Amino acid sequence: MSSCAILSSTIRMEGASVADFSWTARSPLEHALVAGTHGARGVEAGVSLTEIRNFDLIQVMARRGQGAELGKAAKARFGVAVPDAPKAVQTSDATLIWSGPDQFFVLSKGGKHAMQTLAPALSGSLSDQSHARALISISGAKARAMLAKLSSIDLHSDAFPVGAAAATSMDHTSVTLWRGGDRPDGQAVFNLLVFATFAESLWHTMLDSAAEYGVATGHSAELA
Amino acid sequence: MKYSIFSLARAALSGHKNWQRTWRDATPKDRYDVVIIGGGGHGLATAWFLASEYGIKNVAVLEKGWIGSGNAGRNTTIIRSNYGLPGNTGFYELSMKLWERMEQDLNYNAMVSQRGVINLYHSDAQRDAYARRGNTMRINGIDAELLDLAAVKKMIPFLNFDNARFPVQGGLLQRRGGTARHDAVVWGYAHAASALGVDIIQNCEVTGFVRDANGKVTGVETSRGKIGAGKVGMAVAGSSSRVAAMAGLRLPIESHVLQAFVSEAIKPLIPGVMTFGAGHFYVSQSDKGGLVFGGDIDGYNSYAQRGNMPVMEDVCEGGMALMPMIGRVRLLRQWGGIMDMSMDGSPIIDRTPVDGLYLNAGWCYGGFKATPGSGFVFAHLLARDTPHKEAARFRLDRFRTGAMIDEKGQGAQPNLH
Amino acid sequence: MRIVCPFCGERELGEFTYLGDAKPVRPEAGASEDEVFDYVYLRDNVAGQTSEYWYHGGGCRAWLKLTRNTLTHEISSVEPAAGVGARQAVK
Amino acid sequence: MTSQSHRLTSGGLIDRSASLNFRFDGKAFSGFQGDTLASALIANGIKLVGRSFKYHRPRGILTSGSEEPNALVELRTGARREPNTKATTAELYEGLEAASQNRWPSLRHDVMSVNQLFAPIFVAGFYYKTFMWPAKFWEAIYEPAIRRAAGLGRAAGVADPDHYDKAWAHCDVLIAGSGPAGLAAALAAGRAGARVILCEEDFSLGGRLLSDGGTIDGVPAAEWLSRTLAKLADMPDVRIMPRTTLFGVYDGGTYGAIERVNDHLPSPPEHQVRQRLWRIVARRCVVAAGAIERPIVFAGNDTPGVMMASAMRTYIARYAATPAKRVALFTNNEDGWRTVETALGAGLQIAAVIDARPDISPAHRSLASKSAFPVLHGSVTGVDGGKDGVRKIAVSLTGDARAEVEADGLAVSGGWNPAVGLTSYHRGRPKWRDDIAAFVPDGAPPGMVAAGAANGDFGLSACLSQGFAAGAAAARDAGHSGKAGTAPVADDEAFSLTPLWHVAGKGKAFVDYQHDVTASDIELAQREGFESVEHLKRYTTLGMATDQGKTSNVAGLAIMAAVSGRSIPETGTTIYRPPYVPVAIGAFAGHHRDETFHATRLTPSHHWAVEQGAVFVDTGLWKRAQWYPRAGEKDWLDSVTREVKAVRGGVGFCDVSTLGKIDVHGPDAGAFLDRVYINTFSNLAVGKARYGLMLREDGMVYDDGTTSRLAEDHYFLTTTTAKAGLVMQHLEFCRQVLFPELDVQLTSVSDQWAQFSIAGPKTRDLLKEIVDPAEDLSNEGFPFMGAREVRLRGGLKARLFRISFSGEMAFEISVPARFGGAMARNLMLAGAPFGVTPYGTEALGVMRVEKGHIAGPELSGTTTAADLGLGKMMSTKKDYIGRVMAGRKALVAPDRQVVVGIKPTDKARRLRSGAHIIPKGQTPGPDNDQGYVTSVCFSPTSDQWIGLALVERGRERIGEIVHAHDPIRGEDYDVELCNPVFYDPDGGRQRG
Repeated sequence: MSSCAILSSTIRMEGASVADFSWTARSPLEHALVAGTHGARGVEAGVSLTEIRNFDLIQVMARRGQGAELGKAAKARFGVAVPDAPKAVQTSDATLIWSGPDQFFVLSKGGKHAMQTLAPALSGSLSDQSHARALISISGAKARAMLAKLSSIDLHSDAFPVGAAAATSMDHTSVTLWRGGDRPDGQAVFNLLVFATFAESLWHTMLDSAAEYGVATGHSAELA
Repeated sequence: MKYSIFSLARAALSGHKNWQRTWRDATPKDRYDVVIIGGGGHGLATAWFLASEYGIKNVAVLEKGWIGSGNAGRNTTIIRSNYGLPGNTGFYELSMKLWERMEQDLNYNAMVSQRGVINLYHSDAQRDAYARRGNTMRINGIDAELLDLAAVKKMIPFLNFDNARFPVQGGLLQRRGGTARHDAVVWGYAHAASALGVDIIQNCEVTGFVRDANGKVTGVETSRGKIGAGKVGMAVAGSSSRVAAMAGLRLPIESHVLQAFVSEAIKPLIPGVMTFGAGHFYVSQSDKGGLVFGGDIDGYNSYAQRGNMPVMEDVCEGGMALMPMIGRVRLLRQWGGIMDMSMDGSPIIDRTPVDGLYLNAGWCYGGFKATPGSGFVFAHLLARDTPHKEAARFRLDRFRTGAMIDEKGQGAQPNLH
Repeated sequence: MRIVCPFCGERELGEFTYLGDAKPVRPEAGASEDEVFDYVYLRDNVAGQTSEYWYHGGGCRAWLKLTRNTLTHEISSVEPAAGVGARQAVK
Repeated sequence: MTSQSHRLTSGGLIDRSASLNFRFDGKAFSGFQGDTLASALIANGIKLVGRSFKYHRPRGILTSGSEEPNALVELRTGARREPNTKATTAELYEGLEAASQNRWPSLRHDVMSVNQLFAPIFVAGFYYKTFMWPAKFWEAIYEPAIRRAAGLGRAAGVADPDHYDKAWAHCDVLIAGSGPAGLAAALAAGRAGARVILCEEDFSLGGRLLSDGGTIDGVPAAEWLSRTLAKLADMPDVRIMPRTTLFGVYDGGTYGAIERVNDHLPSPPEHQVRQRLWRIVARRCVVAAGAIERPIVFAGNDTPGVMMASAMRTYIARYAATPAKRVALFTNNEDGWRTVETALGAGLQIAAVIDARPDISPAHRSLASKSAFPVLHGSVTGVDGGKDGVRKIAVSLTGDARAEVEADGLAVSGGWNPAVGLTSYHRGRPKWRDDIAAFVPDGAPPGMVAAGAANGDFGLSACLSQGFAAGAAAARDAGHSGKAGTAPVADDEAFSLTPLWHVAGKGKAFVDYQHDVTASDIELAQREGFESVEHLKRYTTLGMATDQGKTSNVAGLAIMAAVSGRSIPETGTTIYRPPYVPVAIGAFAGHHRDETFHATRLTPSHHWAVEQGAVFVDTGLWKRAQWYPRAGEKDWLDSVTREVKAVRGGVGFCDVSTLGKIDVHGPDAGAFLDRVYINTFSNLAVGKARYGLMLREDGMVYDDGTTSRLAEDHYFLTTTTAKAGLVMQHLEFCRQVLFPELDVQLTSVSDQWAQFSIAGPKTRDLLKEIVDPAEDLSNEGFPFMGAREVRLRGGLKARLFRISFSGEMAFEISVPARFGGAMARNLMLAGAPFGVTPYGTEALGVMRVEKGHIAGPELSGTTTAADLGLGKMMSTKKDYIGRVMAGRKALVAPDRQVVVGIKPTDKARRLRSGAHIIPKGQTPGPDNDQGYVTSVCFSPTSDQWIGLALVERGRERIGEIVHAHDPIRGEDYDVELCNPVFYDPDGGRQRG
């Protein structure tokens, strides 16, 4: 199920009582994310943090010894080969992100590749993770400097080119990190999936780490 | 030579030219009644108690390097008897009582300092666990107090009480706990044991066991030749598996590295010993002024005697979380000792399946405080061939029978104890 | 310490958790108490080259078998631990 | 205001346009940008800067770097006070305040210098021989006095107000030191295409080039330096980090470095840190950290005004500050003479050169005659002087002759020790080189080489060529094949030395200045058998001070070698330990302090609970709602009791999303669960849930939880909150390592689902308002232990489990996590007519104790399934983890402590966990300590306190009155052992 608000209906309660309630999805960062600029003033923000709020995220794992079959099915579905190494592959309407041996994530804009549509197409074990993660896009001239405070992996362009992905930890918190396409101004974009219940905590840590460079925050419904 | 302020003053007049060696520099004899492998605190204490309590003076202590070069010289010097399980509680209290008379026993100032040990708690569950442990101590006649937040604030006002991630709620205090000068413990036992006739033989590495036709151990092969022995006691924590392997034994022990740290010397800042209950950090301040602190083991098998960065960071994080006043105090030195981590976190003092070979091992990170008690009960075992009452549960076969002494409840995974 | 995860590449120690010796093999169903005792409790505790289990919990969640020297911490090989501790599979 | 009376009128690398005011011991001075505190003090004619540790002897500045043992100050004031700060590395800034330490009432008049009178007694290790009688006096009198006397500076004693952070960096070639060797290495590696990081502890780059000059590639060193720095700045993958000390090397090519980001400012600018800890991962490392000049041990060698020769020329050349007007030099080597040249160049007088070598070079001889100063072949045997510095120097000449030299400064050079710290941290032992009489690196960690002076090759030419070669080789080894070009060239210089460690003489001759260890202390240690260098160090405290023995260790062991009749290499060195320089503890912690010590996990309904005014409790990393206070409730117990009553009498809900949740997929999922649980799951019907218990392989209970079968090949497993991560790890171990033949996949879905427990007799009424009317929630349609997906009103899909922890009619409902807040709101809205009440973990705990369910305190890791009353769940028909070990003798013994209920015989009595159980009528002792109370609560249902306890043979003793003994809280009372299920023992309510 997409991580975005999809169900909002006012329903009429049975019996005498009448109540209005709706199923409004709330991002795990909704409380912490205050759009605007933070930290150092009088400089152009060196880091930009954007939360992406409308996505479907499905974890797909091959059955025992069925990695190749799953790969075939996925190729048929997405038109590209599933990454068999730590990489993120962009398809026309999804990103396939390696998450471990014989497993990957399907990330798509809300409603594109949801559990119900994907399950019949892929012969593996599928788990919906759309609500289990927050998705944050990180860019800016100082993005790497900020990430160096949180991540022990080498994010130099040679070591972590566009399309590189990592299942890793940041500040002791498990994350999935991958490098998306560069921004039009040539700057690198790092995308980060973090467990929803850790998201607020890591967000504050990122803000702290970025504060000296100046940081612009916001959210978007669009996948980069 | 008897040590005192008077002998010091006399010696001063002669420019300190007349002092004798603190212990005799012995050359190995052909045979001893008892050979102790390991010139650390435990081995030397065992020798001293054999000689002083059990009248067995034909004893050698074999040390592969210099005495005290293992964990005796590489720890955070804490003494306490705040254990919660039968088997441990009585033993560590026996040890504590021996600490309390050590200097008079040995005529050596080991700076035993009972400034108190407090374990802080941060949750109701932790408080209850400490209450249980404190009650065990009280039932065994050991001093213990459960302090509430107000009492802790009064006693150690410099902790972070205002904006802590895991606020301190109180603590379990043993006032008789404290520290001792680790090297002096080694030298003191060496000094006193040597005076009673024990041979302390340094730079003498054991390379094998001499066995008779029945498999009984009758001596040891060493880098300084063969030495016969009525009985052989191993007190080589950190290397127990390696030495036991020479006798064909496999032990329920893994070797892990535990780091410790000392800061630059500063004027008195911290009164006693404190342990953080929400992270891996414990600290005391040495008489010289350095903050002596440590935390968790590095977590993987190692004989390398040095630690890695993540644990150093973890320990300092605990320190800063507990008392952010140490932020500008500088860490001066880090070192690593090799721990005999046993499968239940408690020691083993027992005969082995090999006749004539006795084992004192598995001290985890708690060996220093056990030094006098360990020596006492190991001497008893070697002298009498039956376990001392207070060490009766430290059996080697307890893992086989299921009678583990598992204070932390972590089971057969040594790095979690 | 840095461990080269066969799946993820070189990673920092903090991403991994140590379990212990990878030599003992879990006895088959019906094994005696003595055999299981040996498996659960007794260790060679080698000073030198040893094989051991590590978990890449901060990464791909693979269990790995490392060959590592306990005297120098030098790691000479890292491979997936799949099936390393298994008794003969009953087919 | 003292003017800068000892500042040369020109020269030096200071910015004379930027005058800086500072205070030392309250007195105002000025210096310039580019000064250290030490150079500024020297420029102001200050010689006395500190007192020694034991004897409180007056001390001056000895060195110009991080090896300084004497000139330690308390820098800054208030919460930012930094004790033991080396004046020689503290960068001057406007408004700097520093104070001398370890003296009272003042530096000039220090009462504790009376200790010098007791010096005949205060020899090495004297404290081991006394203070033993009477025993009680140690803690009461002796020790406090010793503690007060010991220590150096005072820590602030209040929380550090500054921030720190930590960062990672990666490179091919890491270089320590920016002297000629380091720069040449950077140049070579950078040109070859390697990613380079160069760390320099100083704030200026250049190392000894800044003081010693020279000619490189035909241009003056200063010019070569600026050209080289410009070249390096043009290489995008070369990163130069000044004010950064490489302090340690760890496994796998990980290095620790400390960057003093803002220590050169009064306080860090907003949003910036004071210092940053770097973890640098490098393929190769070139140690070009130089060498440290070593003192010669002679009587009075600690008199203020005695200074290392290289330091003296650094102060003169780099800082244009003159430590003395009339300088004497005592040297045993060629290099010391440079100080004479520098001093002469600055217009200072040379009183004499005392050279211990039998002969000197013709160049120096002609310099002496040209400049008209005497060259004395001999040694310094004493220094006449005091607080205000050197006045006269006694010299013993070759033969029996003696001489006196009048001077106000004595430069000393005993040769150079390569900085072997970094190369020795993996327990590599440095090796002795006779030609330089020094230890040089050997056995360096993998990937590390030393170059230049750090390798024992002191000449400028050797530094450049070795550094360059090392940089080029390192780049090549790291896989970079670019052309490094050619090495910079300089004229070679001679270095000759006659070893001289100790000059016998009257008076204290210091080896370790800071710890007041003298040559005679070392002799005493040898006499008493402390001959091993490690014993020597521990007995005398040699080398254990804040300078880590950088100036003292080698001299100390040379003296030990001499008195014990061994050679220096036979005597050996102590083990070198990181960090290379002391590092602030705050830097190692970074931002992990205060509320950000650890991460915080928030439940999906967290912010809703905040709005409700919930009180939160820390459970692992989680913040959980503990109770929801309402106006008028006097304490937590009021709130919790109300919540329990509301549930038992109506309906309530609780966020239980913290439970670990794992999708178990695959055709062998059931078989897999059979092997990890003691009970069977393969026969669980789809749409059903079952309680499961896991053991560790040693037979003790590990974890419990409810697992449901959602499809033939899909189970949904839950764990306790505490063990969520560990159980996942354990299951992955079983799956990957032990049972690879099973086709099963595991995925943590803990964060995907917001899960709520809804409990109480009106649960179904409430659910009907939430769940789509088409769903059958009747007892028949959704029986106890049912589990399936349902549609909610509005179309949202949820998972519904009919399970109960409270003993009430209850369901757990899961919705995708982002609807967690909405679910809480909607439950409140829909439940309003039924008086729905949110409840927290306390009420949850009360109800589980009332129901006799086990939880954390009983799952202690030392209890068996049978201890917990769950022995019957242990299947005898299959193998599972822990089965065999659980059968060991002591684990099935009849006298084990097992879970029972307890209730006080006095109904008004409050129970407390942690009390021990003693048979009634007996005096408590180790032999009758039969168990302890694990969990207690006030049970609103029973209207009294009740609890669970682990008690020896407890189940056989139901009804027995025993004694609850709680001496640590001063409580003793009787309790009755009873059935642990206090509430609805038949379970009718949860099934109804």
